[in-house]
Amino acid sequence: MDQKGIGMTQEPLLKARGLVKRYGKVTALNNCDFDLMPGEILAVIGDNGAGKSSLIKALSGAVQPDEGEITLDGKPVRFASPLEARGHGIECVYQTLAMSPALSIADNMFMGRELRKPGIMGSVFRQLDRPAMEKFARDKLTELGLMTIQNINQAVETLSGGQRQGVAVARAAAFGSKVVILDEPTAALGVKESRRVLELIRDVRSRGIPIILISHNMPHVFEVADRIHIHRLGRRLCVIRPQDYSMSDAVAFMTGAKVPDEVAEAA
Amino acid sequence: MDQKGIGMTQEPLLKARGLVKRYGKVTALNNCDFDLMPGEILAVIGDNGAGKSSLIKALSGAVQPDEGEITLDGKPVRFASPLEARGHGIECVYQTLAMSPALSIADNMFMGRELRKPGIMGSVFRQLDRPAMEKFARDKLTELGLMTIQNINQAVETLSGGQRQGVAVARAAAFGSKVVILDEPTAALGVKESRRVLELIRDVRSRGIPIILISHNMPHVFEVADRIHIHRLGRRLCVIRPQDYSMSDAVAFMTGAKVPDEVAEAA
Amino acid sequence: ADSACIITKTDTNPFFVKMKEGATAKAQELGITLKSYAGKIDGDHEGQVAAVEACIADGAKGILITASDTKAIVDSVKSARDAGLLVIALDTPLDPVDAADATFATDNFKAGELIGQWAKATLGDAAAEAKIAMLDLGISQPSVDVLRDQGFLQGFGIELGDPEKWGDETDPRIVGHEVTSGNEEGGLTAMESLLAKDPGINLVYTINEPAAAGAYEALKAVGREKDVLIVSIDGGCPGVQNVKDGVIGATAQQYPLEMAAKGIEAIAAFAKDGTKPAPTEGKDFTDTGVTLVTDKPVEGIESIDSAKGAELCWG
Amino acid sequence: MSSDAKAAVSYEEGLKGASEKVAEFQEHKSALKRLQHWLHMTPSAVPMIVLVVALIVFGLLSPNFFKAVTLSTILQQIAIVGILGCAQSLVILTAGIDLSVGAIAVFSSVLMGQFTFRYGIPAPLAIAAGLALGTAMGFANGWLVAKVKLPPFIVTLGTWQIILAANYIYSANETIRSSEIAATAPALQFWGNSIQPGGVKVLYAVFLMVALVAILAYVLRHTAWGRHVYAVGDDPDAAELAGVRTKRILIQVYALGGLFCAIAGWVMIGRFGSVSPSASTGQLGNIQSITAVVIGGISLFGGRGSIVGMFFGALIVGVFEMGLKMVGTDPQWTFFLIGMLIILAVAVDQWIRKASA
Amino acid sequence: MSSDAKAAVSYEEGLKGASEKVAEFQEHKSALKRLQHWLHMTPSAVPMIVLVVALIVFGLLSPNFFKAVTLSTILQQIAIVGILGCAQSLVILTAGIDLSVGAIAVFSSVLMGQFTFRYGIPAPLAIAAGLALGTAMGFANGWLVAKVKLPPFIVTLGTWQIILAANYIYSANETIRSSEIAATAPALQFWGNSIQPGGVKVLYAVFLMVALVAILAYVLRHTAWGRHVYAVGDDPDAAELAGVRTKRILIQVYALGGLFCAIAGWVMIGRFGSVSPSASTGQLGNIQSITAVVIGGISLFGGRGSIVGMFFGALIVGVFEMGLKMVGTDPQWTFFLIGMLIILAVAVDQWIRKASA
Ligand SMILES: Nc1ncnc2c1ncn2[C@@H]1O[C@H](COP(=O)(O)OP(=O)(O)OP(=O)(O)O)[C@@H](O)[C@H]1O
Ligand SMILES: Nc1ncnc2c1ncn2[C@@H]1O[C@H](COP(=O)(O)OP(=O)(O)OP(=O)(O)O)[C@@H](O)[C@H]1O
Ligand SMILES: O[C@@H]1[C@H](O)[C@H](O)CO[C@H]1O
Ligand SMILES: [Mg+2]
Ligand SMILES: [Mg+2]
Repeated sequence: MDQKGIGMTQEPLLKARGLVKRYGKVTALNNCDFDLMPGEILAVIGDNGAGKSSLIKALSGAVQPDEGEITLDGKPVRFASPLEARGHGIECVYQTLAMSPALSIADNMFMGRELRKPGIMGSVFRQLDRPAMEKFARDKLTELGLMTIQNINQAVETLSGGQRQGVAVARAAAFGSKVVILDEPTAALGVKESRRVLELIRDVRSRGIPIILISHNMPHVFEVADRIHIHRLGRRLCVIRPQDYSMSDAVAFMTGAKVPDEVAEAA
Repeated sequence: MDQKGIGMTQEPLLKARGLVKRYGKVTALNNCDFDLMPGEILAVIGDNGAGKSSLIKALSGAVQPDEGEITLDGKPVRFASPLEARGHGIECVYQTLAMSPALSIADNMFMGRELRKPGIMGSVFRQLDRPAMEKFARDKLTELGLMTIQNINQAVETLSGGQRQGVAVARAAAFGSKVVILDEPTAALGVKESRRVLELIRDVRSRGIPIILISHNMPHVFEVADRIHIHRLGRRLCVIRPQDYSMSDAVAFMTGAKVPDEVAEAA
Repeated sequence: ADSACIITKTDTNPFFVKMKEGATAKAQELGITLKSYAGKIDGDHEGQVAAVEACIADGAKGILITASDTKAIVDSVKSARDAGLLVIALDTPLDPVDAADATFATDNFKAGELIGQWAKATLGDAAAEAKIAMLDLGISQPSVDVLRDQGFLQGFGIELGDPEKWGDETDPRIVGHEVTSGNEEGGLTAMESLLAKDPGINLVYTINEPAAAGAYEALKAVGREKDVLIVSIDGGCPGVQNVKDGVIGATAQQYPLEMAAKGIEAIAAFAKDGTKPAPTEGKDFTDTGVTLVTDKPVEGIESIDSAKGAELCWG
Repeated sequence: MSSDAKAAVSYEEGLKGASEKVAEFQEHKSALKRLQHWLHMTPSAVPMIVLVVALIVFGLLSPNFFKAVTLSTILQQIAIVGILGCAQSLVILTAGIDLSVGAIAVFSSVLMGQFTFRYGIPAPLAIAAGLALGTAMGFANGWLVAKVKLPPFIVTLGTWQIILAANYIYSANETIRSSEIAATAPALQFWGNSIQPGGVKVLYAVFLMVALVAILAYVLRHTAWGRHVYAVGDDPDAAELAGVRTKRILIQVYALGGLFCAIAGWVMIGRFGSVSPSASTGQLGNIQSITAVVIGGISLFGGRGSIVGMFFGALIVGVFEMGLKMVGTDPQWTFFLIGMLIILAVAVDQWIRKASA
Repeated sequence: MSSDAKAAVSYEEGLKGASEKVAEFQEHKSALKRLQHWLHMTPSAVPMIVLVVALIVFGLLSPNFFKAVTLSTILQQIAIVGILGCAQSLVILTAGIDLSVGAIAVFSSVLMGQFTFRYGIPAPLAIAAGLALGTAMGFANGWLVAKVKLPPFIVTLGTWQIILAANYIYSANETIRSSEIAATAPALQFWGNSIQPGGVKVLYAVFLMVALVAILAYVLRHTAWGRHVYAVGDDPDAAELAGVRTKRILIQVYALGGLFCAIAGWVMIGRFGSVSPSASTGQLGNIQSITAVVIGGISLFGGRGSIVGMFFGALIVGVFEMGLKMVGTDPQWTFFLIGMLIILAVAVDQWIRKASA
């Protein structure tokens, strides 16, 4: 298990084996495996309800799996909460976003990592540096091409669906350190904004940080992913490289229209 | 104004002129026009925050515009609530879905139009016909290809993002009568499920009911739309036919990269 | 016209309602404007302080007060007197008594003692193995509650623990103390509970007559209303009627209308020429008296019958 | 369809032959799993378990506890709270709260009594008038909540004070004595009658409470109206958008709540014998009913829980109070321990749910 | 990148030259618009307006009302509710509720008094101990809410009873007299001192209340901790996912609330002179503070509102009560009218917001 010696790319950074998660009568994860290699963009695709969100929730501590184990950097981990996972450098944009509706964009972006004023106003009176936080927020949103946000002090609940998603993605990208997980980050985004998110994903990878990207957008997936994890009926069906298969194949695998060779053999 | 005599296709079924909606400092609709012709599929596209959702909320009574007027079938209307709009046959799937999280799928599909048991159990004791409602719900979801829903009595809050969206779309399509409005109905859907929604949209049109479709998915829009309303900065920039322009043009218009000819002339 | 205030503990208890009515009638007769205040619940000391402050700010000539907290109110009373108001304690003496300019009150300990003695005499030999239910007012144990309870126990010949509180007695004859809020509902549930604990109860002390009526309903429900003795305090007209009907064996009657009328007269006199009332000879307050009302008088304890009690009753 | 659009979705070719089966997985049918599932699906199960445990504990502590008369006394002591709890449950299911329940009950009982004795109206008519006026008070609450859009807490905090004050003013704080009522208007005391199977007295009021709980449980579970009540409490905006007449439902819920309170007022006369404007229910009825509702597992945020749970909640409180008294706890300590037990009951609920999640 | 993926997004060509300007629109700067905007952005504006109207009305109705002494009396009457309101506001901002505030205040004051007089501890030490114990009671509430995940209503309903009963039991219902305190432990009465500019007495307690409101307003608005309090009340799951230590914040909020209550207990000694375990704040403090909070425009669902609004809310109630007393209204009519005015105040708030939306 001394993966440090073997070299970066051999051993998965984040690995899961035999994950099971049941909700009452519903089986969301059915003995699911998972591997994320250092520095890669790993796409996760699958039907609605296949268990993709459940998988990344289990990885990021938002739910506790009933069975199975997870290792990070080769060491077994068990996150009791998303905060613990964050403590280990795992930053996640959930499908349901996780923002405080009544608070402003800047408040939300900096939640838990606020900037304080310089000097004694900050150190003694602990006053927030609002102008700095607002400027940072505005810059990040501009990077994403969200030019329609007119008032940076708007409450998040007043943003359009896509604007809200943009804020969440900007937050994860800006602060992620070890693993960034994005659950359908472009679902509500426009053409321009989606494109910027893809660029952002590449940026993050170029900082050496691996990314898990869940998406239903096949062209996007095939464009940016290094490897594609195909999820079906609560488990990993297979992992493919975008070079080796067509989008049509991938769609056939995930909907059960075709069975990938390895799996067909194994069965 | 006697549009009945002139024939179906001449006069818009649903029309708006000069709509303005401001939220405090934010202008969401800036003197916006809108026309929906009988029996057509009208796509509405635009950047995030362009005001698309605000527009259809104004049309369906979910918000009251500050200025401007709306006519339905040539008669001026003012809907104080979505219920009033529904009374006029306008069925809408909102971007935020509008479901009761703790209630079951069937409860949600039939909310406000429940089926009662036959005989005195229904007429006197007003007992719900759960088996019938559950069967109907299961059928509609199967039509949409949502095969991963294992338990039809699941609370909606326990559904995956895409499953939830599927339920909302199935509801509107099943019960819509005069106009069906869909705000990004495929945003969270998988490849298979999105395809089914497009088919459903065509089905609805073939029943003679016009549809307003908001979407960021250009291929889908160009595939199904009869006309495309391009929204920019809170107003209608232009309306194009998919035959006349390329997707690339449409994207250029909505992001301000190009200005359509009519508008350039008018300006 | 001169104005005066009357501040009662609550104005939901008929006792205070009648007291207020008496004061209002007298004030009208003497041409005084009377404003009335009350605590929100029994024991609402803060509400009474706020009322005193309002009276001072409003320039009243005098205050009649039935204090919720006899020690704590002393400060407020002092500031009123410093501001030149005449302050008269009604029903409940302040602690110390001379904190008020005058006091027209019932001796609540004595009221309890009277019914205790009567109960003991009535039970005769059976008193030695009596089973007693104590239906008190509330768990905060306001002073009337303690005085009446302890007075009763003393009168009955039971050894008191700390006379400043009830519930610390060790005499096995006491089945238990329960609180009633001084109304029928509380009296009923308290009695039900004590009966469940010991169905053999044969003597019931009650803080006031509504609680007694509730206790009677509970006894009636188990068919024991005839062989259990209920004693109470107040002497309101419904209570006296209940003595006549045999619901209550004996009650100690007090005289709120008289307290109120005397209080208003004193304020009128003070407003006219600054004279202050003098206390009853030999006492540090004007005792408006308490009388035992029963249709089964016993030797050695002075009492009146229910017919006479009905003439004197207060509403 | 434009040709580039067609090209862009060419990968959908892969859909041909996609599976059409609804996903299924083997279930592990161990007894424990099934117990857990049942606990999950039955919101009233946990309060029931707490209740049973409480009964056993007190049965062991006090020899007199497990007698029929004790248990029937507990039932009759919770009859009023149980009926108020029905009203409170309805309101809380819509994410509201009703602080005025006790006040409406007391004022209704006073109205019934005074109509009979002050104006000489025949008792059945006076009762009908009392029920109607109680409903009207509830309606006023509902109107303010639904139409003027005021927070329920504030509305009923206000009407609580208004109704209680009106009650004292109107009644002039006069009690109508039990014997008078028995003599001239026994209909007022109807629910105080009892049957005595095997010598154990069970009040009509107890049957009424059970019947009301059962009816309400049916209505909430099996009618459209009941589902709408849940939907309104769950997410009022969503319910409105989905076609529920949110305002109408709210008004109906509060008005029905008012009716239940007035019924409770009528039951109070039967139970206490007399009509007293200063009955403690006016002050404490709201807290008592809310306690029953919350111990019964109904969420104060609306939309979740069952009326049967409320019934067990009321029973739990009744059993605790009676049990502690029988064990011989001092009133101050009783108060103290009931505080502890309220917290404990809900903690146990929480713990079982967690263990079974 | 596979070539079909590239083809599928070829329409993105159209993005070249997309506009990079943040959208802007002309604003209509009419005075009315700006007033509306201000009302919208300032949650404490409406209670302030209601307050001013109330002042004017009572000034017209009662000649004695507009005297400095009356106004300073009102301020000193609301000092305790105002401080309890600070605690209540904090808790309600987290979507909780604290029914135990009054009980904590009374018990803390009793502890300070008894420590001094029963055990002979120097007053400043006794005060410190009382403050610490009040904080501990709040901490217990917070621990149960955050760690055991019990509903705040139930937790504080329980601790309310527990603390109040403990208070009576511990104190043996004994009041400590003002004169004794003044003689041996004047520090206990510190907040009852006053300055008298121009003969009008203003208690230290009033300054303390104002200072506490100001500090809390600053903390909530301008520190990270304050934003976290709002976030927890807004959507606790989202806050947790976003990196707020929700549990810690909750515990801190309740503990700080306990401290504020203990301070209120100390102020009670100053204001009333004596230490009384049966002070009605124990029973009524919760409803009074909640009333102030809600009239002040803080949402009971958490996450919205300002502490300054609570301050105006407390003042509104104080002005109504004093005003009605001076006009000479009967107590029951006063309760009746205060009930009306609670509803009216919030209705006006609602109406102004609607008109300006
Ligand atoms: N809290 C829950 N309780 C019960 N069932 C749940 C819960 N959460 C998820 N499920 C079920 O688990 C299955 C997997 O859900 P999940 O959200 O992981 O799907 P997904 O692959 O992310 O789908 P999508 O693409 O639509 O987001 C679904 O059938 C869903 O109904
Ligand atoms: N309640 C509100 N309060 C304030 N601003 C709002 C509110 N609702 C919408 N807005 C603003 O109005 C503008 C238009 O929003 P809208 O939701 O209509 O956009 P959209 O075109 O639907 O965007 P998307 O594609 O992201 O859904 C946005 O700038 C948004 O911030
Ligand atoms: O004397 C009065 C009455 O007896 C009342 O019943 C309770 O309060 C006391 O002070
Ligand atoms: Mg998902
Ligand atoms: Mg939108």
